[in-house]
Formats: sequence, C-alpha cells, structure tokens
Amino acid sequence: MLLIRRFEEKSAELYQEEKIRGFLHLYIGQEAVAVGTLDVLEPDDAVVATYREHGHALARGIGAGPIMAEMFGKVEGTSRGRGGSMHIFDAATRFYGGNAIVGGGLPLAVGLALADHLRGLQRVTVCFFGEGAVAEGEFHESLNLASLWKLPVLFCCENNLYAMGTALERSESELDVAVKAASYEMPAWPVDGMDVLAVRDAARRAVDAVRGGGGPYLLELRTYRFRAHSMFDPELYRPKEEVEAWKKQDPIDGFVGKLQEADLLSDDELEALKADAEADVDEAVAFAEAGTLEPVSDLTRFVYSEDPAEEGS
Amino acid sequence: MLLIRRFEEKSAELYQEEKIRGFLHLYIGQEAVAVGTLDVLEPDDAVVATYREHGHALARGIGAGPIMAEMFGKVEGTSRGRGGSMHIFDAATRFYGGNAIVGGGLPLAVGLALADHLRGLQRVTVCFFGEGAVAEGEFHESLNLASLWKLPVLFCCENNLYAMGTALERSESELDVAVKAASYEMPAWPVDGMDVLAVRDAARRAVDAVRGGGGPYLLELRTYRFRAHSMFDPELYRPKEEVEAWKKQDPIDGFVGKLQEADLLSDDELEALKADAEADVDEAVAFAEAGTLEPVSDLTRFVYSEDPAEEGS
Amino acid sequence: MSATGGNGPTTTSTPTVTYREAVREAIREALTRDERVFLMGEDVGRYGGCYAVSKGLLDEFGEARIRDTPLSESTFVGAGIGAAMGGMRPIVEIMTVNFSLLALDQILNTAATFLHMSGGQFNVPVVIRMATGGGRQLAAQHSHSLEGWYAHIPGIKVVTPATIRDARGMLWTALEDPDPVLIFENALLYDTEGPLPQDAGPVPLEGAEVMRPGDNLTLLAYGGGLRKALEAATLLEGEGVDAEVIDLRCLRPLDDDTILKSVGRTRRAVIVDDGWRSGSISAEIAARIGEQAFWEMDAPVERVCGAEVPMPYAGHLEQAALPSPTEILEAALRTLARPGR
Amino acid sequence: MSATGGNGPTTTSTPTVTYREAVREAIREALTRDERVFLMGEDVGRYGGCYAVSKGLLDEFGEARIRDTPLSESTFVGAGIGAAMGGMRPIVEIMTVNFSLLALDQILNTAATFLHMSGGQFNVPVVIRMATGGGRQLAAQHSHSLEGWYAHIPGIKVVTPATIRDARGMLWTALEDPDPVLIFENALLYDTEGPLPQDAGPVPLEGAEVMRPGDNLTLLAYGGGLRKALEAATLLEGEGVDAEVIDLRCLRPLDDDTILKSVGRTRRAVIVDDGWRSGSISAEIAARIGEQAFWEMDAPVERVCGAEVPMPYAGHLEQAALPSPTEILEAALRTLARPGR
Ligand SMILES: Cc1ncc(C[n+]2csc(CCOP(=O)(O)OP(=O)(O)O)c2C)c(N)n1
Ligand SMILES: Cc1ncc(C[n+]2csc(CCOP(=O)(O)OP(=O)(O)O)c2C)c(N)n1
Ligand SMILES: [Mg+2]
Ligand SMILES: [Mg+2]
Repeated sequence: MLLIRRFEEKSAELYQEEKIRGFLHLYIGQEAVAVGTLDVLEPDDAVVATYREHGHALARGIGAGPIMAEMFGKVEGTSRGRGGSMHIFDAATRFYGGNAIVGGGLPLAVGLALADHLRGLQRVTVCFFGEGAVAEGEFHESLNLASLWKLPVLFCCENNLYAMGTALERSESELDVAVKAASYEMPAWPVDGMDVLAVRDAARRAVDAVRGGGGPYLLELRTYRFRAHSMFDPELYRPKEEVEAWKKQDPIDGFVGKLQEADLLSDDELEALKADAEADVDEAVAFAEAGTLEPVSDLTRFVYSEDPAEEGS
Repeated sequence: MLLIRRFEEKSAELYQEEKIRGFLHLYIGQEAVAVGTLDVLEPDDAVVATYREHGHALARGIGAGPIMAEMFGKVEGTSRGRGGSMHIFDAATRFYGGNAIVGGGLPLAVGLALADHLRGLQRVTVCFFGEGAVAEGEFHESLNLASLWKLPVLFCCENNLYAMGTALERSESELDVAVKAASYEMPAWPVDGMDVLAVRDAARRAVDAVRGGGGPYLLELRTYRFRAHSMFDPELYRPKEEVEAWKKQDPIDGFVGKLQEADLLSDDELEALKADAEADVDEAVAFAEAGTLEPVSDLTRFVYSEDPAEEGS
Repeated sequence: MSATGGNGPTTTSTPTVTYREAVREAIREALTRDERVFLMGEDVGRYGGCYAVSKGLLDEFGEARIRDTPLSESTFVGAGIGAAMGGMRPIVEIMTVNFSLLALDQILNTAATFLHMSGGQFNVPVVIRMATGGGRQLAAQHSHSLEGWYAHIPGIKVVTPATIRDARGMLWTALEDPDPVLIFENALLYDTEGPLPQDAGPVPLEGAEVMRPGDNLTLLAYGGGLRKALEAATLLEGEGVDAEVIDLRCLRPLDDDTILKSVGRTRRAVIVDDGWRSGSISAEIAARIGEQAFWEMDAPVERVCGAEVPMPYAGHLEQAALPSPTEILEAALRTLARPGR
Repeated sequence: MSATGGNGPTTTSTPTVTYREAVREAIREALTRDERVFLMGEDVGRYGGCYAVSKGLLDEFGEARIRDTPLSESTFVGAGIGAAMGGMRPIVEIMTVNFSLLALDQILNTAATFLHMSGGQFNVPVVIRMATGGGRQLAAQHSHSLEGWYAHIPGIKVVTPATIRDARGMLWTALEDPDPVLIFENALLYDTEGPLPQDAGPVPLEGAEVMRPGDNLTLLAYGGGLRKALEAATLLEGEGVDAEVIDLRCLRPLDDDTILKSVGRTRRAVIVDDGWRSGSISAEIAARIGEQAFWEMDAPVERVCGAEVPMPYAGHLEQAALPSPTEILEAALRTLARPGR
C-alpha cells in the first residue's frame, strides 16, 4: 500500500511536470481494495481492471518501472508506451488491462472465466469496476451470464461513492449493490474497503468459493477516492468536509495503527518501509526516464499480429 | 380477443398465400394480455410494443384494415407499407411501434414518459416486451432510469416462456422477473396472462398508481404463444404436449366459459361475435387488397421530414 | 477454380450443397478438428440457428460446445473475445448484423484495440459470424448491409464469403488467424446451391478473385452483390460487352493489386455495393482507383449501391432500394458510352 | 464572413470567446428561448460537463432541465429520442464519440429509422452532441474520430462545427430541425478562441464554406482538421501556392456543389480527415469528385487521413498518426507536381 501511495503521489507530480500525459486516475485512498483482494490470488488467475488500475497492477506484482515507463510512453513500458496510464497490460501475470470503457471489462472477464471453465482449469478471474459501471447494461448482462453458466468470476465493485461527479444516489434507484446481485442469484456482500484485512478475508472466502466451482461472487468494496477523479476535475460535486472525514479512515494509517497497537511494527520499521517505497518509485522514474521511444516508422505495428505462428495466449 | 384471434389466423393464411411477406409473429394465445392492459388506458396515453404487436394495435383501436394493408405493403397501411408486420405505428392513438430490436423499445418508453413528466402531463406510457428482452442491457438501464427519475411508465413483460427457441431457464439466472424489479426498487407483480379479467384488474391498479405519480411499475404477464415464434420456426425446442397443455388455458375459451357460466353470453351471441370478427377481418383483407402501392419514384421519401414547418409530434 | 486448400489432385466426388450446408460443414469440421473451438450465440442450439445453419450440431457436439446465449449481444460477444484470449477459439454468432450494433463497443473498443493497447501482448483470435443484407422484406431494422462499414475498423478483418467454396473454406482460416475476423454471410445466399468437392478445405481470407475474365470493363462486387454482377455480365454479353467480374471476398484488407490489375486493363469499372451509397466501401474502392489508376481510367468509376433509405417493407420498394442486375447493366453501358481519354 | 443568422447591420461589440463558451452560450440561449429544451447526459450537471461546457448551467436552470444521467448510454440516448417524440427538444450529450458506440443501436435502429418505418408519422427532433477526436494522448479507447463514419447513416444529419461561429450557431438550427442531428465537437477546439459578435445567431446546418479563397488547389477539411488545412495554406503561401480552403461543416448531407465548384476551378484537391483512412468520409468525397468532375481534374485527389491504427498513447506516435499541416503541405505539393492532363 505504501508503494502504491507513493507511486501515485509521484505520478501526480510527474503529471504536473508533463512527463505523464493524457488521463491520469489516481488510486489514493482505495489501496486496501487492490492489495487485499489480489493478495489471495494464484499466479495463473486473471485480473481485469479499469483505467484506475495502477494500484491493481502494482499489487499484482507488475514492476513499478515498466508501469512508470508506460506512462512516459516508452518502449520499456508494460504496453510499449502505446497504452499509457489507462492501459496497463501484462501477459506474465495475466493482467488484462487497463480498460477505459466503463463496464467494458465485465464481458471480457466472463469470457476469460468461460475459457477456464471449458478447459477444466481451476482458475479464477477477478474483475474490478467502479460503482458507476453498475448502471451500464453490460453489468446486468455479464452478471446474468456468469451466474447462469456458473463461471469462476469474482466481481469486485469498488464503490467509492462517485462516478466522476455523479454520486451513487443520482445514478441508482437501489443503492445497495449487493441487493442487485440477488436478482442474478449471485452471492454478494459488502466489505469495508478501507480495511485491508477485512478485504483480504472477504476476498479469500469469495475466491475459495469461486475456485471451488460455486459460480461467480460479487464483493462490494466500500471505499473512497481521496483525490479528484482525474487531473482535470475541479471537484465541484462533493464538499471538502466529506473528503476530510474519509481521510480519517485512510487505509494505510488504519493498518499501520493496527500493526503498531499490536507491536508488530516499530516506527523505525515503518520509516524503513516508507524509504523502500520511495526508493522503488525513484528507481521506477529513473527507469522510465532512461527508456526509449518507439520509432515512428513502427507506428502501425500491433494492429495485426506479426507472426501467425505466435498466435494464442 | 376474438378479432385478434381471427385476424392472426387469417394473417397466417395470407402468409401462406404470399400476400404477407417478411417476418410474421402471431399473437395467438396471448390475446388477454394486450386486451386486458390496453382496456384501462386513456386515449392520450402512449403504447410501445414489439414486432409481435398486431394484438396490441387492434386492442388500442387501430383499424384492422390499415394494419392488414400495412402487411400487404400498401399506402393505405398504418405506415404506408414501409413498416410491415413488425412496424405498426399510429400517431392518432400514440402507438409508437412495432419495434423489432429486442429491448429497443424500453429506452423509448422511458423517454416518452420523461417528456410527460417534464411537461406536467398525467399521461402513462405502457411498454410491452417479451421475457427474452429481460437479459438485454437496455432492460436494466431503462428500469433503473425510470425508477430513479420516477417516470410514469408501466413495463409489461409478456412472459411466454420462450425467446424464439430459448427457454427462460436457459437465459436467466433468476427466473422470477418480479424479483428483478426489486433491484430497481420498482413495484412488480406476476399476473395470470391467460385471464383477461385478472390482467385488466392488475393493469388498472398499476396504471392508476403510475398516473398518480408513484413512479414506474412492472407487470409480469404469464402467458404462452400457441404458434411458432415466426413463420420460419420448426419448433424443435418445445414438446407438443406442453403446447397442448397450455392450449387448455386458451384465454378466449376461458373468458367465454366464465361469461357463459354467469349466463352473460348465449351461444347465439357468441356466434354473432365470431361472425362479426370474421366480417371485420374479411373487410380488412378487402381493404388491403384494394389498396395501392407507393410509386417507386417516392422510394426515398420519409428519410427526412418533408416540411420543417410540420415538425414535432 | 480449384479449392485453394485442397490436398493435391485426388479424385473425389463433388456433391451439390447449399451455402447453409457449407457453413454448417465448416463449423462441424472446426469443432471436430480443434477442441478449443466452440459455437456461441442466440438460438444456435435448440432452435438450430435462426437460419438453420447450426441445425443438428447440438446433438452432435453437446451443450458445452454449442452454447445458446441469452439475448445479451454485448456480453456474449465480449465473452467470446475474453474466451479467445483465455485460450479458446470461439465462433460467436450474432444472428444478424442489425443486432451487432449492440455489440459494436466490444468489437471496436475491445477486440480491435487489445493487441495494440497491450503493446502486442494480447491478440484476440475470435471469429464472429453474422448474417447480413436485405431483400427479404424484413424492413428497416432487419435489412442492413453494414459489412462495408465495419471495414473501416483497423484491427479486425472483414470477409464476405459469396461462394459455396468460401462459405466452406473461410471459417477454418479465420479460426487460425491470430486476430479478430468478422464473417458476413448474406442471408439470401443460404439457400443457394453449388458444387463442393468433398475434400474442399480452407481458403485464404484475403485476396480478391476474378470470377469471370473479361476485357471491356470490370465489375467489382462482394457478398450478396456477386450474383447480381455475374447476372449483369451475362446480360452484358448479350450486348456484346465482355465484362470481367471480381469477387472482392475480403473488405478489410482490400486487395488493391487484383483490383488495379483488372481496371488498369479494362480502364472502366462499376462497383456493386448493397450498402447505403454515402460512405460505403464502394467509395473507398473508387477513391483508391482514383488515387492509383488516375491516368489509366477512361471513364469515371460507377457505383451501383443501396438507396439511402431505411429499408422499406413493401417488396417493390425494397427491390428498388437494392442494386439489381439491370442497374448494373445500365451503369456499365453508361461508363462504356463515355468518350475515353 | 458574416454570421448568417444576424439581424441586419447593427453595431454590436465582438468579444473574444472560446469555442467552449460559444457552445455553452448556445445551450443557454436554447434553454432560455424554448422551454421544451433540456440538456441530459453524464456529468453535465454537478460536474459541469467533462469538458466544462455546461459549467454553471445547473445553477442557472435547475435539475429538471440540466439532467445528470447514470452511465447508461444506450438508454439515455434512447430516452432522448423518446422525449423528442413526446414533444420535448432534448439536447443529449454523450461525453465522447468513443462511448457513443454503446448507443449506436438507438441512433441507427431507432432515431434514424422511425420517420421512415412509421410512414412519415413520427419524426425525431433530437439533438445529440458529443466530443470527438484525438490529439490529447488519451490512447486507443478515447481518441476516435468517427463523425465521418456516422455520416453513412441515412435519416440523421451530421455536423462538425469547426469555428466559434458554428459552435455558437448550429445548435439552435439543429433544435429546430425536425430530424435527428448529431453534433460532433472536436475536443481540441474547446480551448480555441475567436471573435463572436454579441448578436451572433443561428447558422444553417448544411452547406460547406470557403474559408480562404485560392486558385491553385482546394483543401477540403472539417472539424479538427480545418485549423490544420488553414495552417497548411499559410505554409503553401510561402511556397507561392494559393490554396483554397473549404470547411465542409456538414458531413451528411455533403455539399457537393461547393466542393465541385471549387475543384472544378482549381482542378486539384487534398482532403484532410482525422478518421482512419479506409472507408472514411474522405473516400466518399474523393469518389464523388471522381464521379462528377472526372474530366476536370488535373491530378488524383490526395487524402491526408488518420493512420490505420488504434490511437497510440505516446505523444510522438499519436502525432504521427494524425494528419499534420506538414503532411497536407506535402500532399498539396505532390498533387501540384503532377503533369496535369
Ligand atoms: C462507457 C463510458 N462512459 C463514460 C466514460 C467516462 N468516464 C470515465 S470514468 C467515469 C466514471 C466511472 O465511475 P466509476 O465506475 O464509479 O469508477 P471510478 O472512476 O469511481 O473508479 C466516466 C463517466 C467512459 N470511460 N466509458
Ligand atoms: C437485439 C435483438 N437480438 C435478437 C433478435 C432476434 N429475435 C427476434 S424475436 C427474438 C426472441 C425474443 O423473445 P421475447 O423477448 O421473449 O419475445 P417473444 O418473441 O417471445 O414475444 C429474437 C431473439 C432481435 N430482434 N433483436
Ligand atoms: Mg466510483
Ligand atoms: Mg418470449
């Protein structure tokens, strides 16, 4: 979580410096969700995320360097600089983006799970999306299909209360996301998304059930983004006090507090961890800075596969 | 109901004779739904239906002649022969199709209701769709939006158990359509769609509530189509016995039986009614036969409005 | 012409089959040959396919591999994309192109972009089949010809099997292709018949084909338009005109070479396109001929396209809205009447 | 040129405004002028619009008329269509063209067909606005230029305001149009500035416009491409070439007359199109020039289009993927170097 936090803070700075361009969506405040859920996955499980996915990518074990290089538009980036912040991909950890169409990742996750189901593999696909995506038709279609076919998907709805500037109560007639899952006969429960241990516990139970063949599950992870939606957002839609109140529930402070109460983390150790994170991020930036740009002559590469023999994944 | 039944039987014959072409979806078996619901509407309420809409059009009071002429492709048809069986429209009775994209009519109905809401009119929009449409994303989006904005729509799901050859349990993880409505905080209840009086009672209560400003309602009308999905369907997907069993619940026989039990309808009266229906249909066919074809030179009319001054509806 | 994928000159019987049977046979072969292949779509199983293409396959291959889906175009297409990335080789059937608009986001924003967005990591070997075209009085929401429109999208391939051989042979090649392939089957072709050698096999996806050689002008057509072009060529023969007819076969990528070789020789061309004229693939072809054969052409390229109108139901209007052999004939005579340069 | 809708020669001040302000002012005027008008879309209210276009309008006009919608593109577009038929005059905002694919079924199968399918009974006076275009490093799912592609659809009109005046003046005309109008606002234009007379009013939707007269060749452009064409014209001036620049303004219907009048005189043309080249609107324009001005042209029509690649994030690649003034210049010089006939 410290790494994600520091990585995101640095990204914001680099955006100001115009090293990072395009859209940048920070994960600050929501770290416990990615860290808690992805901790319980096996290496060959699959992850589908959104444009707000740096945290998930880092928690999945993708290097900070390649992610940063991606945002610098460098060949050394996770997607050779062709994707940018919103499109982190990694075949090695089965990280399927980085999807920037709200709701677009859900059918994909259903399909990945269908493949596992048909191939008889005991793998799980975890699909992250915001509560804003719940209003999209694809949410409905995907939950129905996954449940109907009993596919191994864990749907993780990160409910940070806002979709850009639209509060949940302005987009949903029924506010309880878990209630919605019931209309697909899908088990679902809400989780305190600011408590990494609670998230991990819930995720473990859900992932075990999914892997065991119980069909899909849905977790509603209640969280909050501390920063603006993207770097363009003047945050007219929510009171400063609300943000401040949520910041009191900072997932990192909370977890550190618990560890320290239990005497499991000394101040020195904490400082060392922070220094590690800082160093990792610095190294990532250096890696990105040192990266190279794809030659313009390669512009139209990767529109179609280059060697039919290397097909498949 | 007698008129609809006879009209549909005749249409099937005329299809064999190749007077009617394209797709033809018969309403036989489901008559009580259209008749029962539309009976309680006011003249300036709106109706949105599907490609299986002859029954609704007739029950709404659109003439059998123009409907038949439409299927003959004649200028005297409801849509000047440009729509055919699947696209019956009528501005006078606010009958907005005749929509042949499954689920496509729902957003439209929401919009018509939104207009009434914004204009402060106490009108109701009734939207018919099959249970197959429930799986479409637009069902989800439309129910949510209508409920969120408390719009005056009555959603009528005609559950005839099959979407073409796909039985409900093969398309839905949760079979109870009314349960789904709960996830939009929308009141909903199931109705015996073979009993025209039950349908009318339920529709009256629902329409009154909607008109009173209570927001949208959903009725699940449980019914069955006695004929094939369309004229191309070999009906491989359902056992003959199932069809025969449902035919014992014929909505017309049932209603006639009730009337006769209560001594409200003599055999002679029944025969007279049947003869009337027969005569009406014969007249409709004659009207259609006598109709004219649009000149080919007018092919590209109605792509854009012809006189900007006649805008609006 | 011989089936491109045949295995040498063995003597085999050549039964007459319908286009429908050819597609079914292609699906059956794929299912038999590769266990990663499965068929998914609305009513492909119990109903037997809305055009009876997959009739019998459920019994033969079972529910796991012949999958009826709910009415959820966006999601089952997206699931096909996901399954393809997950190691399967799905054949996704969208009943008709008209409903594919509901899945267009998945096709354009996911299938067509993933390889690129992931810097080459994730290719999408999905095959999406759909029926297309008008001509059966199905009116404005069931008669689109959008295959040429789809050809605008980089990252996908668009093929339009117009012959029994291609109906039989393109599917397997499409399944072997590492990238998304959209197969458009003109619904009017399903009942057409023709000979198909029993050992007919895969054919290349790309490459236009000369179906009838000729010297006086070139008729370019695809999908449902090919028959009409061939008919027009016969009519033209009656007028003493020797028309070359080319089946484009693949709309993305277009085979510029074959087109240019032909028009460079005949110096006159008519393009037949069921799609609405403005912004149709016929425009792209005409533009390319203008760009690459400007000085070779003796007359403007003629386009015989669908009328720019939502398809009317009435039969006589619908026929007027679609290209006809007579219209092609007239266009050909018009272009031949031009003075040349 | 003077604002078409002006009310005679009154002396009014001409402040400098941004394109964004011009659009906002147009919306504000429409809301003020006609109580049937309302604005609906994602984040148009509290957030102030994803491009800050509608900032302040919620406070001014209230929740009933500035309606934030859930993320449900298909349904709120469909609801706009329904509301239009129900007597209102909705302005539906889709954040960007990229997400409009989710609503394409409603646009093509409902908005564009209803008038026809109902035999002229139900027209659909809906206005749908959306941002379009690349150039801001938003990568493959957020950079489409599909306005030319939309122009394929009969039953809708497609306009591409490229100037402050059109940003201000097209909306009202669109709202008065009885049929669906799609307004594509290139997102790079929102920050551009220019003079706008305080009494600027409605302008016609249709009709291309000569933005810079010239004799040597014609540059045809629209939307985000217009600036580039004008820049190229300046560069060409440095080379001693006098280029005419035409703003197409409306992609459906295209204004053949203005185009043909110009190219008939200059005999050489370059089309600038941000969209992917194959099957772009530039192809249609080139095809029409070929059809209608075959003997007038001295050289093949050149097209400077978007590269056929999902948009890459990296700035240098993205710039290479989009038409640039330099590329236009080169194409112009290429066409001028042709021998002529
Ligand atoms: C289909 C679609 N519509 C609109 C957008 C623009 N958009 C990007 S993020 C966003 C908000 C999504 O909110 P939510 O799902 O809650 O995720 P969060 O940003 O809160 O993580 C919107 C509207 C989009 N990317 N895709
Ligand atoms: C979006 C879309 N997908 C598929 C079809 C083809 N189709 C026409 S009717 C139908 C079945 C619909 O079933 P249901 O909604 O239950 O209505 P019913 O026919 O039973 O009245 C299908 C799949 C279509 N018209 N639209
Ligand atoms: Mg959110
Ligand atoms: Mg049904």
